[in-house]
Amino acid sequence: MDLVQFQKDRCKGCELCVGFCARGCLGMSDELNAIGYRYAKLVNPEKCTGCGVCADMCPDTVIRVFRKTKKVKSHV
Amino acid sequence: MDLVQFQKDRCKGCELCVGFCARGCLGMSDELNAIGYRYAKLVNPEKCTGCGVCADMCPDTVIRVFRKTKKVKSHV
Amino acid sequence: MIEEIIFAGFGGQGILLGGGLIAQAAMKDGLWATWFPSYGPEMRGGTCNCLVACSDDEIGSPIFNVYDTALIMNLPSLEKFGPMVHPGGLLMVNSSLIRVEKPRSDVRLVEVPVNDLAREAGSDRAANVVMVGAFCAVRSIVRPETVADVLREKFASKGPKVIDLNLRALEFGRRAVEGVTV
Amino acid sequence: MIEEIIFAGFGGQGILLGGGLIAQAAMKDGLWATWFPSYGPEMRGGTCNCLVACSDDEIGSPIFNVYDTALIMNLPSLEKFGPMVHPGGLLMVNSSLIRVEKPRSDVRLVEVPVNDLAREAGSDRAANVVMVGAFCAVRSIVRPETVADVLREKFASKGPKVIDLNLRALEFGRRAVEGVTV
Amino acid sequence: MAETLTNADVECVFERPHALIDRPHHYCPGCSHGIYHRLVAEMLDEFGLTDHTVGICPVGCSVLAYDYFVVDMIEASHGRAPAVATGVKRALPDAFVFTYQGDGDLASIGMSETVHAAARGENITVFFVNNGIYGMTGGQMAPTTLPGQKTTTSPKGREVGGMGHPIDMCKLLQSLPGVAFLARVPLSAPKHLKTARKYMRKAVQAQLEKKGFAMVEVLAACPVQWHMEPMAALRHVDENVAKVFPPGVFVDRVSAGSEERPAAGGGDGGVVRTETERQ
Amino acid sequence: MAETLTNADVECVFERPHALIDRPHHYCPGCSHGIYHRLVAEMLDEFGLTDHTVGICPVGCSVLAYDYFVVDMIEASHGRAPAVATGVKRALPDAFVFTYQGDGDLASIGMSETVHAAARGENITVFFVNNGIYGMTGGQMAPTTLPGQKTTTSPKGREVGGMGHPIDMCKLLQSLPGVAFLARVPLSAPKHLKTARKYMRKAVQAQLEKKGFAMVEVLAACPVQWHMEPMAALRHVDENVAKVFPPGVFVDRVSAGSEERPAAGGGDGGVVRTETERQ
Amino acid sequence: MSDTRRLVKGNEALAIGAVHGGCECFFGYPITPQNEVPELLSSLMPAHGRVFLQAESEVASINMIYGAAAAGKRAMSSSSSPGISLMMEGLSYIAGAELPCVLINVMRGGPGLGNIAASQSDYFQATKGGGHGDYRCICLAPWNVQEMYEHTRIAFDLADRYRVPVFVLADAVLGSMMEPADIPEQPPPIQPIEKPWATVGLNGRSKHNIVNSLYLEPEVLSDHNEKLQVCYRKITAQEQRFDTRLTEDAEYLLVAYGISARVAYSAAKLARAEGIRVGLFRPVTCWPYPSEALRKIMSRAKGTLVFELSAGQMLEDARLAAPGDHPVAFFGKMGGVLPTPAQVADEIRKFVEGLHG
Amino acid sequence: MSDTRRLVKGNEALAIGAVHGGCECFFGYPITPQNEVPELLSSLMPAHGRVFLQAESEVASINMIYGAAAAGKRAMSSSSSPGISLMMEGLSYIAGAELPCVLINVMRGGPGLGNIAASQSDYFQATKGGGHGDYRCICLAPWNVQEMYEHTRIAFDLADRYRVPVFVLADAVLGSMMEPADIPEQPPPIQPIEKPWATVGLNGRSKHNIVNSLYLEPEVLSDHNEKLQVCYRKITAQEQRFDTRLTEDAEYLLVAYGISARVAYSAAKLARAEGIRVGLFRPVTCWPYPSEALRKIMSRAKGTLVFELSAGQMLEDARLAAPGDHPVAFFGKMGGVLPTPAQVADEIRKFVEGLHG
Ligand SMILES: Cc1ncc(C[n+]2csc(CCOP(=O)(O)OP(=O)(O)O)c2C)c(N)n1
Ligand SMILES: Cc1ncc(C[n+]2csc(CCOP(=O)(O)OP(=O)(O)O)c2C)c(N)n1
Ligand code: SF4
Ligand code: SF4
Ligand code: SF4
Ligand code: SF4
Ligand code: SF4
Ligand code: SF4
Ligand SMILES: [Mg+2]
Ligand SMILES: [Mg+2]
Repeated sequence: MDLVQFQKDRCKGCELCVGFCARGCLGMSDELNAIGYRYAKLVNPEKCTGCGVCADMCPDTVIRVFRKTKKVKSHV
Repeated sequence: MDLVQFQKDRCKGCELCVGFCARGCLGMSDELNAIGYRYAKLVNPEKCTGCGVCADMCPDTVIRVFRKTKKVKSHV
Repeated sequence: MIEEIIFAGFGGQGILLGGGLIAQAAMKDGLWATWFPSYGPEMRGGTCNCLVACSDDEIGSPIFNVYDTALIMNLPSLEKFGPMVHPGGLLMVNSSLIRVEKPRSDVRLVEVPVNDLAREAGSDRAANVVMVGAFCAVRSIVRPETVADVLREKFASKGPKVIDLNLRALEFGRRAVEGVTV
Repeated sequence: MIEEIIFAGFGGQGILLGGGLIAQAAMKDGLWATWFPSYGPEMRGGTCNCLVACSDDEIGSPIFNVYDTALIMNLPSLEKFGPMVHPGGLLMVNSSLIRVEKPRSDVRLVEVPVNDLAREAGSDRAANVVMVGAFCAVRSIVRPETVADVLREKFASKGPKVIDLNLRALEFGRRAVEGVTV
Repeated sequence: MAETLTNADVECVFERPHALIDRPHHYCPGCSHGIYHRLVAEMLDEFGLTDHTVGICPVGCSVLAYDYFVVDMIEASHGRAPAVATGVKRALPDAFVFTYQGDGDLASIGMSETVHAAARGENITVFFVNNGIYGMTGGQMAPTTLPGQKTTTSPKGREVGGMGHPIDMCKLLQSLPGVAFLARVPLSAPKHLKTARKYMRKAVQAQLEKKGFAMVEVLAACPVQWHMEPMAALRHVDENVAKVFPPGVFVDRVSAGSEERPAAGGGDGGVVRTETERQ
Repeated sequence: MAETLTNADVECVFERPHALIDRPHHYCPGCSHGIYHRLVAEMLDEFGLTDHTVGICPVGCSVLAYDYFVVDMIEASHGRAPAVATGVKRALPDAFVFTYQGDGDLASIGMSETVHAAARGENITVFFVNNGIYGMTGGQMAPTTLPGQKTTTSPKGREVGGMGHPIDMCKLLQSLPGVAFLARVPLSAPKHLKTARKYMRKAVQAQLEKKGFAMVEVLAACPVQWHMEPMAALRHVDENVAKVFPPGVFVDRVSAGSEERPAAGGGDGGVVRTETERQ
Repeated sequence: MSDTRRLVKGNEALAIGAVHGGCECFFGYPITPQNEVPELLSSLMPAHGRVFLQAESEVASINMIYGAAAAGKRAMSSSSSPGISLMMEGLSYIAGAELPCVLINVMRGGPGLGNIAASQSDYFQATKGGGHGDYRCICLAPWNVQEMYEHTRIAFDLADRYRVPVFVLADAVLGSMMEPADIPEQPPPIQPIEKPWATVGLNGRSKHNIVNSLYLEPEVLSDHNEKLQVCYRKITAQEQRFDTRLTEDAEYLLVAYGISARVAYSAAKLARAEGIRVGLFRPVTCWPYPSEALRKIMSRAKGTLVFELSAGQMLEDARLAAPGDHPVAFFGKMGGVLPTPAQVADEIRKFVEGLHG
Repeated sequence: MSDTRRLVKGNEALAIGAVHGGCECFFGYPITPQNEVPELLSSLMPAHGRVFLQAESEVASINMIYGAAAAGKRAMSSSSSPGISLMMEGLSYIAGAELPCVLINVMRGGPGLGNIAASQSDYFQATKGGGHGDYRCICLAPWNVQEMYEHTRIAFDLADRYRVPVFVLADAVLGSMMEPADIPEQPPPIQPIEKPWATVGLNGRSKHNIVNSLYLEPEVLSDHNEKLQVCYRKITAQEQRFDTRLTEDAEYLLVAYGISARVAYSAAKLARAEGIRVGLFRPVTCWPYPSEALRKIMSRAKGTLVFELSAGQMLEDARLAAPGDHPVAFFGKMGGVLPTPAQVADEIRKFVEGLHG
């Protein structure tokens, strides 16, 4: 599963998440979603720290962010 | 002529002029005037300095104040 | 039967209260009654009057401009309302303050020195009650005893001294017109 | 004669302007014309359409819900307005974006790849003008030359490049339906 | 010992300003409205404004103010005088436009119009009469009623928990850049009248200089609805009201020196030479 | 290199607060209303208020806010939310009552209701969205529009001489003793959202402690009516808007420490663990 | 006559009526001639543990009512003509949101600032909707102090029953006059009405309540309006109230409401003394207007004279009620002038002569 | 057809009409669906050296108008239903003070917030007085973009001539639609009307002017009201305007105004195509209502169907105009729904069948 998940068809393509992700994890699609917008997506998942900033700045609460549990982290 | 003149029938008997005359020149009548009030009048004309305070504090602009002209003053 | 009364004077003479006494007593005596106040544009001072109607039947308009009885407490009121008394009506004037210069021949004029009597009773301010007392005696619309009851209730909280003063004023008014026939 | 047209798509496709071109040209051609816009509650995005009526007589209601002609720029509009074309009416769809799955047999369907043609003419944004050009050619309500005049006036301030682009788009639209009989 | 003087021997040092029509006011005995009216009229005289002034009076005890000033007057609906004044001033930019408003009018129902006229820097002069009560309607609580003060709608005294603290309009408006002049003064003693005149001159000057919104708030007495004798009412203003509403200048963007009486010839008449001028 | 993780391996660090209904908003792309909505919902979750809250939304772009919060909601007429809130709060003293208002709503037509609710110290919490424009009606000038800013009714830019300076509501209300908490923050960056949450907690706490009127003004972007891209709009907030409307706390009479997240258990759900909490 | 009669001012009776009607929240702004209402309630309401708040304006008052009514409380304001005009937007919102509330208008002379004497020139505003949109308010018109009390008391029940605003349309004379009224110490118990729609906080409820008058889609707003109209038709069917005097044998009809009806009643008696058989029809509800009853009585009479303290407002409703060519004439007074019964009797005479001349 | 025809939005035509009518001061507050009016005027007015000010509210707007009108200027505001409701107190003051002004109401769906679609449910408010007191406003109801321009332009003349407020009662469709309208570049010259009563400063005049609606004495206020009524009667005699289509041989009548009249006109043609001889009567002034003309036409017809975008408001005026037992039926739509001509034609058919069934 992606650690940053989008409700794709609710994205309005404002690009705020993309702009605020300091690590450049996010990008915009070329296609339009169901409501006619290019949508945001995770393009560099490996860089993601799970900081939540993208989700916080999303006006449409499109994004959910997960982090590996400590257990998993230590295990990795 | 009086140096402090009242439009007697316009006086509402509020006594502010009396209260504010520092020299105690003014007093109230016993009779009522045409509009039903006891009215203010000059009772100690000789004490009056023509300072105008009574007139200034009168809410109904009942009072006119005169002073002797310099000429008259020097003459007296 | 309907009796339409104006009680008129200037602010501070207890006009509204005086009229209220009559209306209250009328109610107690089982009559219909209305009371309506009226004042000039001034906040203080100026003219003041109230209209009181008492009737043994439901009362229509509480406002009227011709009167069965006029209770007149000062000169401007006499000038304004004196001419509006019905022929055959009753005109009661406060002779402490007013001299009736040209009495109308077609109305019953009763002069009562209400300020003097009030002072005698204990306070100038009870002049209105003196007038009510006199009115009750001249026209038997409301019973003086009922007015006395009303006064007792009204001033219950003010203590017996005030009540006594007012009852005295009422009585002085009544007595002042003793023998005056209606 | 009255021709009642809906021009429908989503915000940003120049729908309102496209309808305005037709109305303006109709006026220039001496017809009566009305234009009425309608959008969803969204400030941006969402559906957008306008109703245009052209007639040789005074026009009653500028609002109608059955159409002689529907100029359809996107799929939701086809779904919503396609069924509301009069039997025998004209349905023109933007085949760059829409594939008509079940064409109605009782209306004239004309498919025009307006986005492709617009891009060819110089800009995607002129798709609305392509559609107008096609419409003029299929239905002789307003003359394409008049539309061209309108475009020249409208974009006069924007310079010859913009005008040329639009005239090209208009022409591409006209040509795309050459031979299509009404 | 009274001397016998004739007209020729005396000069008048105080009489009714020309701008104040010579007729009795309807105000109660000792009401401060009368004094403030006269001061406003003095300003109109001093600055020679009577010929091109439009005054706006509100609903409140001063509802009949239109009968008292010689200038053109408009009666405004309750609280809206600043909007009416805006309409007039925009229509007639060269007219001198003033409003005269009570505290219920200006600070309660008219709050929005007041704040916005100030915020817009509307070139008008507001004469504000704060007597802490609704005089005209019979003594109800005003936004400026003091804590604990009994009124007909705060029969147990204003309880600030439920009814709020008194609103200090000068403090409220102080932050607005559109305000050119803002000051408060009690009308409770001759020396304060002197100050009032100073402020009022500034407030007139602000408009003449097109500097923006100007307001002079006076702490006024309403002896009748306060149930006090006039003298006691003025003492109450000094001792209690002025504590809650501290007098002073809150904003002054007007040219220096304009609190002085305008140069002779400015005035079109009216002998109003009070202490201030004569000392 | 993407690992394959399952639900069991991860914990959610950010998801929709429970108090925010799971449905799309009607707001334009990049509109700050969406962010502020979520923050409000977070507060309702955090403080466990959803069960006894009444929210009041205004006329403005957020007119449909009643569709977005799980709590009981009232749609108020334009500008009157504080009066409506007063009615609700007086009727239901134990309810948590908030308004959510735009700048046209709160600072233009609703000025009087705002000032008076503040002056009365009405125990309500106001979430104020200042985007410097009338969003809903198509981009007209607001009382908060910046000097020089072009809008559909100031086509040559706001000229402060005739149209007035922008109104700073925090500064305006600051002097009122009825105000318990008053602060302003831009919604233009993650760090500011952190601050916004702090302020909002205070503003909630003020009501819970019955301290009086509380308001948090956010500097918001309206990309559409500003004709800017969303990112550029937020930059504009930081670089220009925040200069005219300096952020900060203007009044704070709330108990210390209440800007922290309420103790666990206060919230009735919703995983909203943002930076603030996690660092 | 009852023991509980008191000599009381109309405005005071009205205030007591509010308390007895279960008014839980009062919001108002002072204005003559109704100041006794807030003044008395500023003591009575807190004494009963209820809410009294002097609002900063009438605009605020009506919106506070909107809030309190949304919260399920019996809420009321009182004002007079100019103040009521300021409430028109808020009132339309209240009606649109189907909230119950009670509004008192102690009418005074208009237009504009006018004066504080009795008038009936806000009839159109109260009955046809001074605000925007198709809404109606039940409108009760007391004619004596007793009804000032009763109407205000029952107004709360009516408002709650139908979820509509209810006007009590009084005037300066009724407000200021005193007369005996039968006002019990203990009010009759109130039948509380469930308000599951109220915004009081979820309190465990699963779906949130929304109080609202916005319906973006025309079809939906149309349905909402139709729902309102159904309610208004129901009220029209069930709540028409009127009073008649001397109508059994009446050849001519006087139609008047409120204070005018009292003058008219006296006038009718005067006219009868002159042999003119005139009766009085008094609408007690101005909306719903008692049209059916009036039409029935009119159809037995030769003509009708409408008397109002206005330029002719209720007149229109009387005309609309009139059968076929039934003549309806008008006598009005404006500006706070209350004519005497004799003047009205004169008008009756003239009208009757005109009919037969 | 003229050279000066432009394809223009109703709201824009209206704004130009204001400029051409000599509007000197505009004060307004944004509200949909009339925003093009202030938006356009925010450029046009300064360009013509006139006053444009966005007010802080509708309450402020109407009072700014009051001030500017008192100062002798042609002043106007524009709004839509809820905003107009907020102006009711101010409007009553303006009427009471005999000031001329122009008010635009681009009506939308109500009550309350309603929606922004076309409606005609503020007819009562505009014609019977939504404010307090006996006042009237001339009320013009355009039915096309041409009249949006014309009516606004002439409204200023009418206002000045009679010293009354004049409403232009439009709706969301008329405001937002475009159609060709004949709008000259140069407006016809304006005949200025002397305003010796205006408060502009004495400027040498010896008696001060007072703009006021306060008359403390009932008799004086009564006289003032009588003066207003005389003016209203004069307007009623001189300014009734209407339009008819297809009425010469009409057996049935449709009565409709504004946007409804356009639908009705199309419907009438449809009905005629089916053989129903129906004509259209269109009130152009809603007040004064063209009662005499309508009555005359009604008396030649078998029945009348009133069609409005409301629950039945203008209907009452049509009923009041109807002779004897002339049947007057009603078809209305609410909430912003504009029926199609076919739907209205259906109603005509049903009505006709009902008459004969
Ligand atoms: C819309 C409206 N609401 C209320 C009133 C009643 N009213 C007249 S004056 C007034 C308040 C007066 O108080 P203030 O402004 O302080 O003036 P003051 O009488 O104390 O000088 C009120 C409430 C009104 N005339 N109009
Ligand atoms: C009485 C009234 N006047 C005007 C309007 C029109 N109107 C709706 S929202 C609005 C202003 C919106 O601006 P703001 O409050 O700043 O909210 P935003 O849309 O910017 O979030 C206006 C003027 C209205 N609905 N009601
Ligand atoms: S959680 Fe942080 S790092 Fe990951 S995509 Fe979002 S903003 Fe970038
Ligand atoms: S911030 Fe949200 S709405 Fe905007 S692009 Fe990213 S996911 Fe989409
Ligand atoms: S002028 Fe001065 S001294 Fe003379 S009476 Fe007046 S106050 Fe007293
Ligand atoms: S101050 Fe004026 S009104 Fe008062 S008592 Fe003196 S003279 Fe009379
Ligand atoms: S009530 Fe008060 S403010 Fe009004 S006139 Fe009397 S004293 Fe002055
Ligand atoms: S118009 Fe502006 S405030 Fe309104 S939703 Fe769009 S971006 Fe947000
Ligand atoms: Mg005051
Ligand atoms: Mg905004």
